[in-house]
Amino acid sequence: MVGIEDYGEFETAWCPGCGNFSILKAMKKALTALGLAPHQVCLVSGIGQAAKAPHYLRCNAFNGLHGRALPPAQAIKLANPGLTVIAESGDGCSYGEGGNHFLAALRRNVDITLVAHDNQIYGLTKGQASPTTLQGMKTKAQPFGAPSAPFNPVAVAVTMKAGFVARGFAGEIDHLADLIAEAVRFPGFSLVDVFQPCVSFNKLNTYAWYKERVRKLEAAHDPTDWNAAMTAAMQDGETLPIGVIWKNAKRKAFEELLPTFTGTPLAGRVPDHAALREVMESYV
Amino acid sequence: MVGIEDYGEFETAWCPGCGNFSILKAMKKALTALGLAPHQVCLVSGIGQAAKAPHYLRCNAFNGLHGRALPPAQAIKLANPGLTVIAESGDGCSYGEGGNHFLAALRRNVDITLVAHDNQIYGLTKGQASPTTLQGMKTKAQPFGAPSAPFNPVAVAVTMKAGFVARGFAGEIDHLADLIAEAVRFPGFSLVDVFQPCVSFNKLNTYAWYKERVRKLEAAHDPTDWNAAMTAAMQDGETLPIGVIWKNAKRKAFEELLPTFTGTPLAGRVPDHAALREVMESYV
Amino acid sequence: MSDVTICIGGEAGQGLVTVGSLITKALVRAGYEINVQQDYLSRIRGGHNTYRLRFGPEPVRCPREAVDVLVCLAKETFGLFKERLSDRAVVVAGDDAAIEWPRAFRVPFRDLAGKPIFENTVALGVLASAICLDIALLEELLRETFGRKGGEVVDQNIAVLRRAFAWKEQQGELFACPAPPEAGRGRMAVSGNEAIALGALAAGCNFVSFYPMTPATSVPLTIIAHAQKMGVVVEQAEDEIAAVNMAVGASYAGARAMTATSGGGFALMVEGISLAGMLEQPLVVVLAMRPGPATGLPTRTEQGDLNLALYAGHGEFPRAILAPGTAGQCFALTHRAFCQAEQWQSPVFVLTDQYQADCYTALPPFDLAGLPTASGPLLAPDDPGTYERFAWNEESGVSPRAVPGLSPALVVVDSDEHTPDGHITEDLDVRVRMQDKRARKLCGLFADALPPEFYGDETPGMLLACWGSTRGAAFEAVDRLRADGLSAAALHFGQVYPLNPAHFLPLFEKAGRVVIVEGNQGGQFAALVQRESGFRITDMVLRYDGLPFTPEYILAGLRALS
Amino acid sequence: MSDVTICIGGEAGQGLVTVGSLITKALVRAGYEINVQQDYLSRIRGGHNTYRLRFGPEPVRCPREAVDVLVCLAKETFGLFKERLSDRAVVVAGDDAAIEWPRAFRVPFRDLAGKPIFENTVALGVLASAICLDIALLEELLRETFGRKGGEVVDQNIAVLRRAFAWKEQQGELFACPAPPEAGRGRMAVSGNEAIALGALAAGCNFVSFYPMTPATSVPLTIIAHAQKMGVVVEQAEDEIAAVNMAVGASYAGARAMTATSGGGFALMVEGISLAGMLEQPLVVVLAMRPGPATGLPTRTEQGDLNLALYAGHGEFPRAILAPGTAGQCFALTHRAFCQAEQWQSPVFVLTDQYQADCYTALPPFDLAGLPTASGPLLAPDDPGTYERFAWNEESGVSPRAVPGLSPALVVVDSDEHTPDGHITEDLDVRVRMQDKRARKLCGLFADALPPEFYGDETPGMLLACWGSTRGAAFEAVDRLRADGLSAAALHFGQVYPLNPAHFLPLFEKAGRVVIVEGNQGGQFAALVQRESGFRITDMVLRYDGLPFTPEYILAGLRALS
Ligand SMILES: Cc1ncc(C[n+]2csc(CCOP(=O)(O)OP(=O)(O)O)c2C)c(N)n1
Ligand SMILES: Cc1ncc(C[n+]2csc(CCOP(=O)(O)OP(=O)(O)O)c2C)c(N)n1
Ligand code: SF4
Ligand code: SF4
Ligand SMILES: [Mg+2]
Ligand SMILES: [Mg+2]
Repeated sequence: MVGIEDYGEFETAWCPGCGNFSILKAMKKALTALGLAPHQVCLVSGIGQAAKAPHYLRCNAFNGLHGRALPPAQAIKLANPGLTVIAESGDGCSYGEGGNHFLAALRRNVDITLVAHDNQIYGLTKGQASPTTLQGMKTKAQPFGAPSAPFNPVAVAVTMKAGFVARGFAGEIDHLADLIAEAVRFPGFSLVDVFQPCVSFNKLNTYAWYKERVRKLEAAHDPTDWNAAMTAAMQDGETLPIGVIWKNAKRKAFEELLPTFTGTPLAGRVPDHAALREVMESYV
Repeated sequence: MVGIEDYGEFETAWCPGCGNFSILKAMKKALTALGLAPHQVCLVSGIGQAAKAPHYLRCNAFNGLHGRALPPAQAIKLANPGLTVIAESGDGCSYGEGGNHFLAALRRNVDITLVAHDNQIYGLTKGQASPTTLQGMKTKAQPFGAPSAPFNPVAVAVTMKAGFVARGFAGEIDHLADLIAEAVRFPGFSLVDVFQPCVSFNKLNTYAWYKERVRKLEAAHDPTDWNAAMTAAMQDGETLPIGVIWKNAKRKAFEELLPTFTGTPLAGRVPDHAALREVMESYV
Repeated sequence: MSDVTICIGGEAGQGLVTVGSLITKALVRAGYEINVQQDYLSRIRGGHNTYRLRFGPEPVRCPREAVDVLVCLAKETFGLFKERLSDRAVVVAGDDAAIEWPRAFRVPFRDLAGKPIFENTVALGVLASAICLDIALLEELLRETFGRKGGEVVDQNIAVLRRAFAWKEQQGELFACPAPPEAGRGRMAVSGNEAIALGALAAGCNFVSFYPMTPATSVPLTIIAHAQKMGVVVEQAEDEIAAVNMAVGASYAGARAMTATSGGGFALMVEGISLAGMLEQPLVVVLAMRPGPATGLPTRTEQGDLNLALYAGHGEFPRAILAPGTAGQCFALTHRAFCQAEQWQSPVFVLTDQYQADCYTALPPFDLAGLPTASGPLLAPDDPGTYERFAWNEESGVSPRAVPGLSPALVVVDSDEHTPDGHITEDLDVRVRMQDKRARKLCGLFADALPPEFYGDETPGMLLACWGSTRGAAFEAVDRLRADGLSAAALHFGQVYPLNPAHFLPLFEKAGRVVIVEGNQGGQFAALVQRESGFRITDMVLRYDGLPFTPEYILAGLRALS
Repeated sequence: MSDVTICIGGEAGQGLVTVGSLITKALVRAGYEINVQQDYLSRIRGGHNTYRLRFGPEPVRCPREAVDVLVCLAKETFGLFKERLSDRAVVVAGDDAAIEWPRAFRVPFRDLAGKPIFENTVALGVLASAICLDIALLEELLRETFGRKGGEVVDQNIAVLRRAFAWKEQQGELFACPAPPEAGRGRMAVSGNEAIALGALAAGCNFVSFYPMTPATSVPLTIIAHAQKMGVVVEQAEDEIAAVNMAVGASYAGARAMTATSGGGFALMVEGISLAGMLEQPLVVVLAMRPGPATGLPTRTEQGDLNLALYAGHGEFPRAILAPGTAGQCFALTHRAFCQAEQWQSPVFVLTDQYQADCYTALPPFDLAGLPTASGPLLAPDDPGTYERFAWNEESGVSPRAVPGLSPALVVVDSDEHTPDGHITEDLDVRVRMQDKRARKLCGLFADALPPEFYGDETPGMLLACWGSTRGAAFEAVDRLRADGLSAAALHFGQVYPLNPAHFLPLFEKAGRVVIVEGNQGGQFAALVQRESGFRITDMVLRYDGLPFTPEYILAGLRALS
């Protein structure tokens, strides 16, 4: 039996009060609930405050480049399908620098989970607007207010009929742990966008701000109903639904469509020289 | 008075029968209808067959890198607001390599137009799947069928409440010319995604295939009604609507939100040393 | 000369590559040695492309300038090549073509073809007869090629082929065919890129992520064609950044990973290459060069990205760069790239270029039995509980590389500076020690560096130093110099980094004059040699017009030097 | 020594930068010369950071290792620095801190502050008194800094400041303060990055696209702070690829464009830099270096990206690389970068690093009147109908650069090889001519290359050659060597490419021994010198632990050499 203590306790480089702590806690809870031993899990991150998360629990970890969590995460899964692969990074990392990979991952539907710590700000570089920063919010780099409209990752994912789309809140740890566990169980690409207060740089989207707006989806919400999902996803302003917004059980995971994919790890395979000799014959 | 002949006639490197010819014709018609002289127009493209288009009419042209039409296009507009700036490139360029810039341009809403020649294939590199290639279509690079779900640029743009979103068809030149002209007139970012048969590499989405499916939007379609727009945008399969799908007149163009933007060209400005002396005083 | 150069000119999309490949395969089956040079425009239809094929009973290492058999499928072909026709040349052209040449076959294409789509088959038949090729070889190839399209297509093609062949036979011999070769059947016709793909497969490559880019694309396409049989996961990524980061990720997870690209795509991979350096992940990158800057001439050849390969990646970390000069070396050095990448846990580049990528050669199937086995990751560490991915190693700098998920060992890697367990650190002493550990691997790569290949007079009056695809032309230039009674040699670098001066400095110092021959404007390899060995290079023959070197070009360049 | 080094240590987020900056400004207003070294961790709160400030009445060019006044805001501070304390050092710490040092002020922080948020102000007051600074200067600064927050905040701060100052005065003098300076007021306290931003503004920079990355971000942030006043369009792009492509686009449209980034971001710009080369667009790129590979040590310093800057971009095209060594040079060379970029229509890099980026210096406002005017694009070509963007120029290679939309001239640029009118071509003769035209501009950049700055004995026994931010430490090392009776000099390269050997080879040859001092592991500049001049470098002092050079480090390195 796996217990939460198997995932350890580590000192972090986060600010006291940061929403990241709760997400870390939820992640450990989810992994424990899934009954996964640390070596069965691989966390993949980019660069940012959120992206340090994989250092703060015991597991396999690939802490790559800013914006580039998803490409290695997908490749790791394809190279070793037995691993539970979770990409974990910030909003800047996932939707800014890594925006193109986000779109591709939605299209590809490899069986991994993306947990995006969405603090609506660039934390580590000290508070510039991120893709999810609300239009008009002032920062040092945007002293006249962020001029671009915010990116709604959940709505875009629903539009693209992604595998699994959920939104959580760092202020709701158990709810979030359930979401992460369900996302991991889903056989395809899962997005869990998590509202995460950044106490140092985001003075607009604070705990109080989120608490006032966040609403758990009603039990009646049917995540397989695309129209309902889209309606929930498009809500902004005064009500921000959290929960499983959309689930596309009809979509096949990428792996199922790849005939060269055998489901076994690529590591340690011996080159098949007999087959290669046949291949070479075709050039004669 | 500007006439279509002002835009010239050039030899192209396109295959006979390619949909690009019709898009070129529609572009010239639109520019003429807009009464723009060639030097008032700047076409910006990436790399691909579509991206060669700016070489085939008289105008200012910036033929940049594969996937990178939108960043220079937006910068050119900001540097010289008097220019009519149109980015023109392929589906691979605009939604594949350039996917992150597409998202950013939708969010930014700079007053430029993107005309995407969407042949649902990588033409210039000889027929690999593009982001809009239908799932399962076989190519040399995807002999088992394209494994990813296709990208629907129109639906994503509507979800993101972009400025102006339209879809045209190379087989409907006049209709397309009108769309381009309207897109250019719109004060914000405009997307015109154009179905373009590639006679050399896309044997699935042929002229006949498109003709069978393409339907002009009814006159009753209200492009300012988001639900109607989303419904139209999400149609795939047997009916593919063309026309102005969505228009967000409420959004301010990026330029209006940028207080340092004066509306005059940046070229030829003289550094304001008096102001800079005042600035330096603030460091004393 | 005992060899013959055929040049087939035509518009893109006219099928000249089909004609060319069929003749190529037939010549290989007939036992000839071949060399193919493909010049094409960056477009799909129209424009003027050529397929040049040099063949003979003896090895042919490179293209040459003169043309012996010119096949004009387009109107422009004759005009473009008439200056290059050799004294004995014959021309094959349509009967309506305005050409002036004493020895020409004016082919009634329409009549012989019946339908326009068979005109290429007519060309094939006439050409086959002109070079005294056994028609049976071509019939066999048509059967193989069109077999899938059904018997009728095959029959029609063969009928046309025979008609054309017969027509040509009636015209008589205008061309002195080369002696028939001795070599028998069983050899492959492989391009440089195909050989690279086969080399990768031989090394056990089982993960390829790429984004299409000429002239690299045929490497992944070749692997894709055999992916199912060989068990390779191949993914066309959304961009080159994804491609390289996927390859690094797959490598981390234990796959034998590769990506392939060209200049602009490689430029986008620069950050990811630095990542591979920091994570100490084996990674093979095929860089198929074409002329830059920027998009440049996307379908032509150049050796202009050596400097970029040398320094790609911010910060400092070890790497090796291999630069094959033949299809055989494309195979062997790609295989070696995987072995070195695994052994030194570093990125290794295979530098090729458009000429070599598209150049076909006749070769026996590669010898797999003789290949060393690339080592692999550690599947089951002895003491997984204490496993550390970057355990200190004061000798080689290499730490045992476990992979995640296959044992209870946790494998942690970080793009930040890290402690031996892979976790992020800002301890500056650890930083220095880790950076030294990584740097130590360069000593290993240096010790493993392949010596260059020497060819020619032992104490040459003139030594041509070259790298990568320039080998063939340089070696043949040496042959010609020596045939003219001069003392000459060539030194071909199949590995350009790390360079061990002990491998070449004595040879340079012995030579009367050292001339670097390379396909760029700046003399990048010359600068590298100067930097690494202190040897001052004063003479260079450079080419950067998009075409491959020929012996004639080198000889003219040498004349211009003196 | 007449100068003093203060070191303030504390946790990130504790406000030590605020204390440091206020003391810095006060010292500058008091007329002192200053040098600031900021060492911080890659985190927002917690961890241990330091703000080191060296000041004195005479110029102080660099940090040094020894600490004279240690302010411990965190528990670890004392332990981390006690080994570095000078003989005369004093320590400021809380009254509950466990420190053992003869001369310590044990400050009752809580009592003096009243509220925790005022503890920094206490530190400020104690520190000010300890170094004999006029309290009025600090009161003035508190008023300026907190003025916007309202009078009450100001009053409270000033009250605490006075209380702390008075408390310290009661403790008596434990520290011999340096002589008061002669220089008066009116000087700025500017960091290297601020000076770069001001240099850009002085040159008329009016377009900046960037993506945040430490330690480059403060360049665009400084420009943003003045953007409205100076009429600059600044956009935070979606990624570095967009940033560089936007800058190239803006430049095409006639803006004076810049981007700024660090290693990993620069790696992503490599393709776009090649584009600037091909389109012949002026482009200034500020590259603020930090230790790699990959993410490395994101908040520390290094000079490890010289090679990448030298060769960034596929294919071959001209560039220049400037490497300022002082804040004054940050200003002047950034201004020069714009002039050179415009004149030679090429990318020009300004290479700096984290140490210099964050290092404050006292300087009079920059002299704008004496600056040359950067030329601009051609707004109205004489004969717009026949205008060609890449008109042949057999001399300089530079073609008149019109901009689109301002005249009827059509301006066409293409990343493919192109004819003079800017349209795509595959004519291989044009290719060679165009590539030669572009290459010719390197001759102009070469002719314009700045000579290095010589400092010290004319025929030195030892010559320290350095570049970029290493200048100060190298110059002071020379001072110390000479003070010890040795013959020594330094040569600082403010431009590292192109290098003109005539500028330095005679000096190198005259010197007894040449030692390259640079902040990386590989000796990148040494290799460049060797390549460009043939001069063999055998001695190097290198540093790559993330910290800037100090004279002590260099002297220790020199001792280790011999
Ligand atoms: C290529 C590259 N560009 C920029 C950076 C600098 N950088 C580090 S983290 C970061 C933003 C982090 O924001 P986010 O992803 O939202 O994470 P957070 O810190 O808010 O958790 C940036 C821009 C980098 N490391 N690499
Ligand atoms: C960085 C980079 N990667 C890859 C390429 C190769 N490339 C050129 S065009 C193209 C795809 C073109 O597809 P699309 O944009 O759909 O245009 P089309 O040719 O279909 O009109 C690719 C992959 C390139 N030029 N640059
Ligand atoms: S900066 Fe913001 S996101 Fe980062 S640790 Fe601090 S509070 Fe959390
Ligand atoms: S390849 Fe396709 S898209 Fe390109 S020109 Fe030919 S038909 Fe058109
Ligand atoms: Mg964030
Ligand atoms: Mg396309």
